[in-house]
Amino acid sequence: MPDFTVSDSTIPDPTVLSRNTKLSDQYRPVFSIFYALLVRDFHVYFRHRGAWLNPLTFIFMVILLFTLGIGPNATTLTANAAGIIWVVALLGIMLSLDALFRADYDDGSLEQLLLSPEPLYLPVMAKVLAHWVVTGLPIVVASPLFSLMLGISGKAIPALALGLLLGSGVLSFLGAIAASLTVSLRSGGLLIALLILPMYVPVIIFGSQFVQSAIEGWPLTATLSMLVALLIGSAVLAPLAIIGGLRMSIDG
Amino acid sequence: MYFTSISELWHMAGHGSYVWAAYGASLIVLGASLLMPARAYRRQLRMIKAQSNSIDD
Amino acid sequence: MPTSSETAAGPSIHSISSTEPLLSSQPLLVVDSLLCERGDRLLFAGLKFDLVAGDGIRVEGENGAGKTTLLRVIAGLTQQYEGLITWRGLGTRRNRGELHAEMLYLGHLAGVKAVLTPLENLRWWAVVHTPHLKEQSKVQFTHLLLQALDKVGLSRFAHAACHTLSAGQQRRVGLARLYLSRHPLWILDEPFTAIDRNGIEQLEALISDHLAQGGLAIITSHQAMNIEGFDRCILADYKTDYANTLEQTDNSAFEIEAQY
Amino acid sequence: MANWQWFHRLGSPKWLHGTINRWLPWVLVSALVLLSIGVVWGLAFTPPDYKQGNSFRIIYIHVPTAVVALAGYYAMAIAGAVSIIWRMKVADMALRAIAPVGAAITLLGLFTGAVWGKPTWGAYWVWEDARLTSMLVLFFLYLGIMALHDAFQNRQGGSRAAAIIALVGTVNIPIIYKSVDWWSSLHQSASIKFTEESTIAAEMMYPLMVTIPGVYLLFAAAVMLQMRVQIAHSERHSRWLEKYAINRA
Repeated sequence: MPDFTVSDSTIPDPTVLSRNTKLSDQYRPVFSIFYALLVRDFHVYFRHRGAWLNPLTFIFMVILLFTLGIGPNATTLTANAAGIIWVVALLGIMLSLDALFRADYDDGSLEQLLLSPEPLYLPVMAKVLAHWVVTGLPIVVASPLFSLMLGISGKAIPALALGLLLGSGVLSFLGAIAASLTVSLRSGGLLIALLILPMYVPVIIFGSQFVQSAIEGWPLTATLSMLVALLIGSAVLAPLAIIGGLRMSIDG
Repeated sequence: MYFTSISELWHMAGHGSYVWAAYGASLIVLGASLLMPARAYRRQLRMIKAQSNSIDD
Repeated sequence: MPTSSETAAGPSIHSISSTEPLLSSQPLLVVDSLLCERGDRLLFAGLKFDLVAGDGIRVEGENGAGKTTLLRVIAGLTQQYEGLITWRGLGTRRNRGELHAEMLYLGHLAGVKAVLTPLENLRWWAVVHTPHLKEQSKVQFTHLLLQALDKVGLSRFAHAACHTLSAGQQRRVGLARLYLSRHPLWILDEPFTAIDRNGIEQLEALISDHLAQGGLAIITSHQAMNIEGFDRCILADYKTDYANTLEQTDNSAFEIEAQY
Repeated sequence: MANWQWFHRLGSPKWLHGTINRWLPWVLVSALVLLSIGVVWGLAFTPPDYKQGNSFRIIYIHVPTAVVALAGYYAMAIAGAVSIIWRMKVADMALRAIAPVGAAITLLGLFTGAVWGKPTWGAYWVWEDARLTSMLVLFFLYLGIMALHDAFQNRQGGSRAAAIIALVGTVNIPIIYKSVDWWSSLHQSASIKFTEESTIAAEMMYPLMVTIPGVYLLFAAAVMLQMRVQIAHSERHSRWLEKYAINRA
């Protein structure tokens, strides 16, 4: 007879539950779920190197293509550097979004996660955060290299890094909404771009303007505060849409 | 009427082509957005009628 | 069927009978006038059954009849249905948390990540679905997980990546959850597939004990199951065509739904 | 519980089909009347603008389409919210009906804006014109919703996904519009000034007061027609539609 209780366990043998206090009321382990999912996703991502290397190599290659296309003349490159880097970073993050929920959807763990009795706000936040650490953070860390390649110098290099740090967060959160909506579709990739690129307009405008004003020495506070506001807004509101999207996706 | 003759209305002092192009496009787009669903509805009803006849007889 | 009075010194599945006597005859799970469509094909309509504590039901139907759909509807994974499902008297469409806190669902997909090891797979699942285990120390928690893996004969593979295991072994990682679970309601979709002989016997014993302690089970299975006390829900009985159903269920489903 | 009945009846396609058939002629006729009066008035009877000459007459179709395009997206978001909260099929149908009509009207707005730009600013596409650039983004938002509807085989999934992205889009539209305005003001060379309100004489504005409601009503009529098509499709098995189809011939 399989024994549910473990003999030497210290589990408080739950007294008989009265009709209205059900299992869900007794325990509130929301943060431990957040932490457990974060650890799980790091294990998954770091088990195969491709996860964080691919977006980075993509960005280096596209910068190379831009340079070949525009021509090596330094002044034009530097003049367009901010816009190029931001668009390329945006595309790099967006292309990696398709895999965000797809692996979980295919092996059924997404279903098990959505069956959690606890609200899904934090678990979804954990998944997007783990994905950001693997795609957004490497871009921020490598951004000085992009600056050198395109002739950005001086104070603009840390500005680009800070801008990308804030902006990549917004890109991940908004992109995760589109990823959650298209996870059940075979042709998800392109549809994610079509859905979410219009929402990226403010990030591109304020992000590249932030770097541009750093290059030309203008005051940075206006664009910086907008980037911070965009990050806070998307971090707080996006999970709600993502949960709706995931529940719809497994509903199929 | 502001314009004295039809031809003046057509030319509109040089801007006629732009103005009539804009209004022509509006006629086409707004007209299509009304006619296409109307036709689709009639076709769907005919299909239902045909389907029900085939069941009855 | 445990009496509705205090349960005997049975194990601590939080038994269904409660302080004020919940009549064991009062159904916990009620499914009423359920209608499901797949594309524009009507799967079933007017499906109806209810489960009291200790009841099991087996859903039968040929492939494509909607067995999995029915299980996913009851589990709350699918919202595309007309009709009413209540758990402890609460409509499951609006009160999903109450149902999911007391339900374990095992679908076709075992929900096992191939990159992780069985232990890691169980760990994150246990944190999400069996919070009471998380209450104690880390070592104790890991010990419980290893014990569950041992019961399904995977203790030797606890630290091997799942993609090195066979399909049957990966499914057993999913089944190990049953040994950790204290959910009253089990919904198992084809639990016996890809498992060897003694695995099946062990699982049948586990399910019958679950029922003995006042748990409920909804199962689909192609093989014969020798567990007594199982009702049968044959989908073919509820199969009708559109003509006479839409008119009649269209209204009834709305009326009932509005009350819960 | 009784008062819920009408609300749920609101959800039944048969009731909606009847209502559309009752109201459609009125909406359609009044739209065409309003539009023809406004257009004829604007084209033939108002004096030209002293600065832009006759090309300003495009305003009588460009401004209404721009206004209705944006209003259409918000209407879609409301339908989306209703379909998510109360799960009503009618709201799904409305959302599915508005998307193509809204996209068509936004495209018309872009075209008329570009044609108006040529004689006024000398180029068909002027990026500094924040209104035109934002309308282009709005057009892509509409395309995203239509693409999402097509991507899903099961209609319920598609409607749910489109409702969610419509709501997310609605939250983003003000931010997008403001950031494009800020961007265009930042890059505006001295020669092209968009920001200050164009000073068109009052009596030239009157035809606008007629064409704007005209385009609104025409939009409503087009959406009703689209919804009728969807009802005919989704209810093709039902007997009431069969009876209606037979005695309608």
